[in-house]
Amino acid sequence: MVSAGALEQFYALFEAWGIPWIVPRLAIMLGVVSIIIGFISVSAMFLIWWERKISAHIQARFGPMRVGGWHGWAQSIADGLKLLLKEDIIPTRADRPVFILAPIVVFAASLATYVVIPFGPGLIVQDLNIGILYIIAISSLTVVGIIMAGWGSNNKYAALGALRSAAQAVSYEVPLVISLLGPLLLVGSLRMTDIVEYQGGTWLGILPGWLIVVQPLAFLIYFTCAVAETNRLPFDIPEAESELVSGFHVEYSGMRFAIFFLAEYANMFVVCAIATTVFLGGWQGPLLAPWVWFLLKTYFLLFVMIWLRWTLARVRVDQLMHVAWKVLLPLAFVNLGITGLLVLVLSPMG
Amino acid sequence: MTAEEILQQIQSRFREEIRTAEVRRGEACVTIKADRNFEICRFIKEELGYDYLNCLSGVDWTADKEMEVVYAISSLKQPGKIILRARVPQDEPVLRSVVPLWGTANWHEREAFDLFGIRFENHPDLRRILLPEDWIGYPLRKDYQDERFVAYPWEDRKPGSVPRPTTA
Amino acid sequence: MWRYLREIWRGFWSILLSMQITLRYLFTRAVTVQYPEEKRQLPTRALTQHVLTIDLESQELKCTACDMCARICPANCIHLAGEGKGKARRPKWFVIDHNLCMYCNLCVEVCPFDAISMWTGKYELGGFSRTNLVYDMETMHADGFYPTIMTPRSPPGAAAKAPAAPGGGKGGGKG
Amino acid sequence: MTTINLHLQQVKERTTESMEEMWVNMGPQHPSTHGVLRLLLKLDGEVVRECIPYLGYMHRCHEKIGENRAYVQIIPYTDRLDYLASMYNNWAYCLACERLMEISIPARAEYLRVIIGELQRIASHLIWLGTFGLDLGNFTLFMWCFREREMILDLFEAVSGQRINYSFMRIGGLALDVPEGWLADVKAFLAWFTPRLSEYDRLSTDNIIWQKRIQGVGILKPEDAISYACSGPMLRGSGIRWDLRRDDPYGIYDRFEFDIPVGPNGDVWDRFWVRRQEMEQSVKIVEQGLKAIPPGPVLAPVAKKLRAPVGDIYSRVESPRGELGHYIVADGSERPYRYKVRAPTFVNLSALPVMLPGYMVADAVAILGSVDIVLCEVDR
Repeated sequence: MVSAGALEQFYALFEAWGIPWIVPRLAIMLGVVSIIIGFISVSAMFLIWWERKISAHIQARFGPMRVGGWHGWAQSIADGLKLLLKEDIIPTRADRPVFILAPIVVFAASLATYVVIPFGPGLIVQDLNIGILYIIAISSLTVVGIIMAGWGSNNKYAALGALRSAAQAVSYEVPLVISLLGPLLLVGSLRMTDIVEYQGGTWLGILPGWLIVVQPLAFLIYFTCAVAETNRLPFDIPEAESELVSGFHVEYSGMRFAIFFLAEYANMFVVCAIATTVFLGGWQGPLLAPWVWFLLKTYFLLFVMIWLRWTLARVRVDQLMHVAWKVLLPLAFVNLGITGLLVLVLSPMG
Repeated sequence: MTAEEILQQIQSRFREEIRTAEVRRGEACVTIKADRNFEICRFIKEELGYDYLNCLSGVDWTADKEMEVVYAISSLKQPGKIILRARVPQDEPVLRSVVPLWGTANWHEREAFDLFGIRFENHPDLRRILLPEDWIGYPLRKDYQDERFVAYPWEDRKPGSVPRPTTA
Repeated sequence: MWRYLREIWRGFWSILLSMQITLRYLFTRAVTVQYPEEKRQLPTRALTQHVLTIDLESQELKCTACDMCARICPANCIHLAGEGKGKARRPKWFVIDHNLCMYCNLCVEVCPFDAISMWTGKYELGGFSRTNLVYDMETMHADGFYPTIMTPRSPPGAAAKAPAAPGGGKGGGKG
Repeated sequence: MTTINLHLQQVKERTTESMEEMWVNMGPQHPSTHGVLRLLLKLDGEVVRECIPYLGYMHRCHEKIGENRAYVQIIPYTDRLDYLASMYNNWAYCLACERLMEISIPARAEYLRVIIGELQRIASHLIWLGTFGLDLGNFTLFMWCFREREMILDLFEAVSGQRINYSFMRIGGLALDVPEGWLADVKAFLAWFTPRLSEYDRLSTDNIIWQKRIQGVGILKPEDAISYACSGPMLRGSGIRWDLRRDDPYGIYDRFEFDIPVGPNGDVWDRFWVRRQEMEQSVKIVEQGLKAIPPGPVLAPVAKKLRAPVGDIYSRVESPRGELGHYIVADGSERPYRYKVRAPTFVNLSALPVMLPGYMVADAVAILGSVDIVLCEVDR
């Protein structure tokens, strides 16, 4: 978020005062983390409110209308406060350390991914040269937290949910990564800013230079996998309210539940941000500020996710596996193969 | 098969077991002795083809010191209904179960056992079904007594008697 | 192979169709009634709180304490006692325990003198204690005309006020 | 036996031992048991191996209450049996009493009973469709179905003054005639409702996830259906064209033209599709009823104190959930001597342990949903 030169000057200042080198770095880290947490909380609250309103209007009702006056905009804040104040219940026969750690692991995993999201030119915490790889690696940590929650709760429903989640995450990581490989082949870099800048031009002079234009199949596969990764309908079998009574977090209450909730919405934002970066041209767009474009595109994708959730029924476990291994994976491979061939054929000329 | 024909068939086969037999509202109503209820039911199901057990219900005839199990049997293929009653003594209410013939009898018989205390031999799983397992007594018997059960004051109420609620 | 691809396409297309209809609904009007601010208009026949109707001229209760309603009540929630003989017989006290009431309207139907009504439109009966729902003669005393089964429409004569007689049995809002 | 084979067998034994099957308690408080039903499921991973239902959490001994009430007074209690189809329960009970006491009811009352009963069937199927959508994870369908059901409830409220527990039928007819303009309202509702069905189809029937979830799941073979005396859409879903409205007509159903949809396979999809089509058929019946309804009284002159002649009767009607039977034994007094309700969902539910084994937990929810139980009626 701050240019490298300014940071060096900041560190040099502290060094001149004779303060150990760790202190300014910690201060910067803390600052960044609190900004990210602030952003996650605000965006998650907004998303929750937004989801409730959208679902309500899809179902011919109003949704929250009371708290805060205009269309219940403060409902999420009120709910968050309520969850903060609620009693934190830990079942007696739960595995206490695991039970307590689980939400933190889930949240930490989704928190860490925010580091490489390019909100705008320069608006990125750390522009790693392996940005995409980093995100994919970190976001699969979520499932560890979910399994911990399922195991630690000492509840059969939670265990079933956790096992389902593990199976789901393992299966959907594969087509997800392979679908991303197609665009990455075109770009030739794993760095987030490189990916966005690659999409600056136009295709054939009229279409925007977004990768979705040349990689629509990859986008669809990625988006499907992303919905599955975030455990949302139609792939919400780990929580499956009507079967497993909300699965792995059935025993959680109060703040710990809120953290799970927050992490879910934070994860949603991350996967949509990646989709925006890789397929929808990131911050690229005319007139408006880059970060506005980025948020607009991301929120449009989030809207589609919410819209999907309130349209579709839940799939079954075996169907979920079927979709992952027999539909998405072959298609992703086909897409990757065709893209690779084209790159191979066209690159000497271009 | 008309009700008269049904009656004739059953009577010709099980002359000894039948106590009364009549046709009412187009239904064959047969009262039998309880000791061969299973054979009669099997005859009705397999040979007469009435394979649909609508309802199985117990009745407590305290005045006669008897319990009754009423089978309402019909068929999805032919018209005609059979009301089959099997009477057992009240102090020893035991019958053969008809679960081997009709799966539906399972829960109906459990219900009759639960609420009337009629026991069905050969029943695969004769437990209480509606009441808790540790309930004492059979509530639908006419002589059932329970301090929680308040009889409805129908005949004996007089205007102004027993004002239960207090005024606000 | 062809079947496989067609199946995928069918799935994709059916999901798009479903999404199209939910999107259309996103922009339709909500049917919810925001209760404390807006109130639904109840039909005339809505069964609500009991009321003991009065003769509009003499302002006296029509009830003669004949005990018919108390006898028919399946929940046994009506209790009353009368005083006086013959035509002058009137209830001494009259208690309905609304905690038990099943809203079957049998007491109203059985009343030979048209003396009790449930078509009052008073449906906000909540209270903080169960005794709030035990009504005595004072709380049930009608303050004007209330429709009953025998006189379902409007008060005889314009002078009487009709506190709760919303018009016609309309089927409520649509769409 | 070679050493390797012996070893393999040991491994096999050990795995079957250690592959523990897990007993999971589904209910009494579970979002998909539609009330307080407790199912004990033996799970092998995700697959259900065995199912033991436990009932009675809502038991209030309806039959004992009935034995202590006069015939008229039982009517409000019948509402509380199947509270999603109260009108039909009223009708079934009143019809049993009328048959027992040999009362014939006026023509207008007959027509109104059919109109109201079929509207009730639509309402009941709507709520079933909605909650079934909820079981499968589709919340939107639930809300849409509720919206249309609310309109039917509005109609019923205009008639009886109540939204759920109507107590509207009486022995000998109806409590009241319908208010002015009500029949036109019904017509307007039908005009609004028919296009909505195709919207539900878009969201559910045509949707591939919906189809894949319920096709080929929870198969109930016709012989099992008969053995377990299943009725209503459960029986018709198993391919048996049996509907009491046609096969043992009561009221004036023999004057109406309607089809009886059946499903060939006996899976959840067939039960769903049967109910979905029955809504259309009910619309058809209501339309015919609206055309033919005569004016006149709605309540036959009956005695204030009803006494039934000594005898008994098993009377049955086709409620939205199946064969709703009333077995009444009369001893000549004002109260029934014995009063038994043959609840359709009680009987249909008894076939659940046959249908569940071999399917997954997610299917268990769908299968249970397809039985369309109302626990108040199951437990009585």
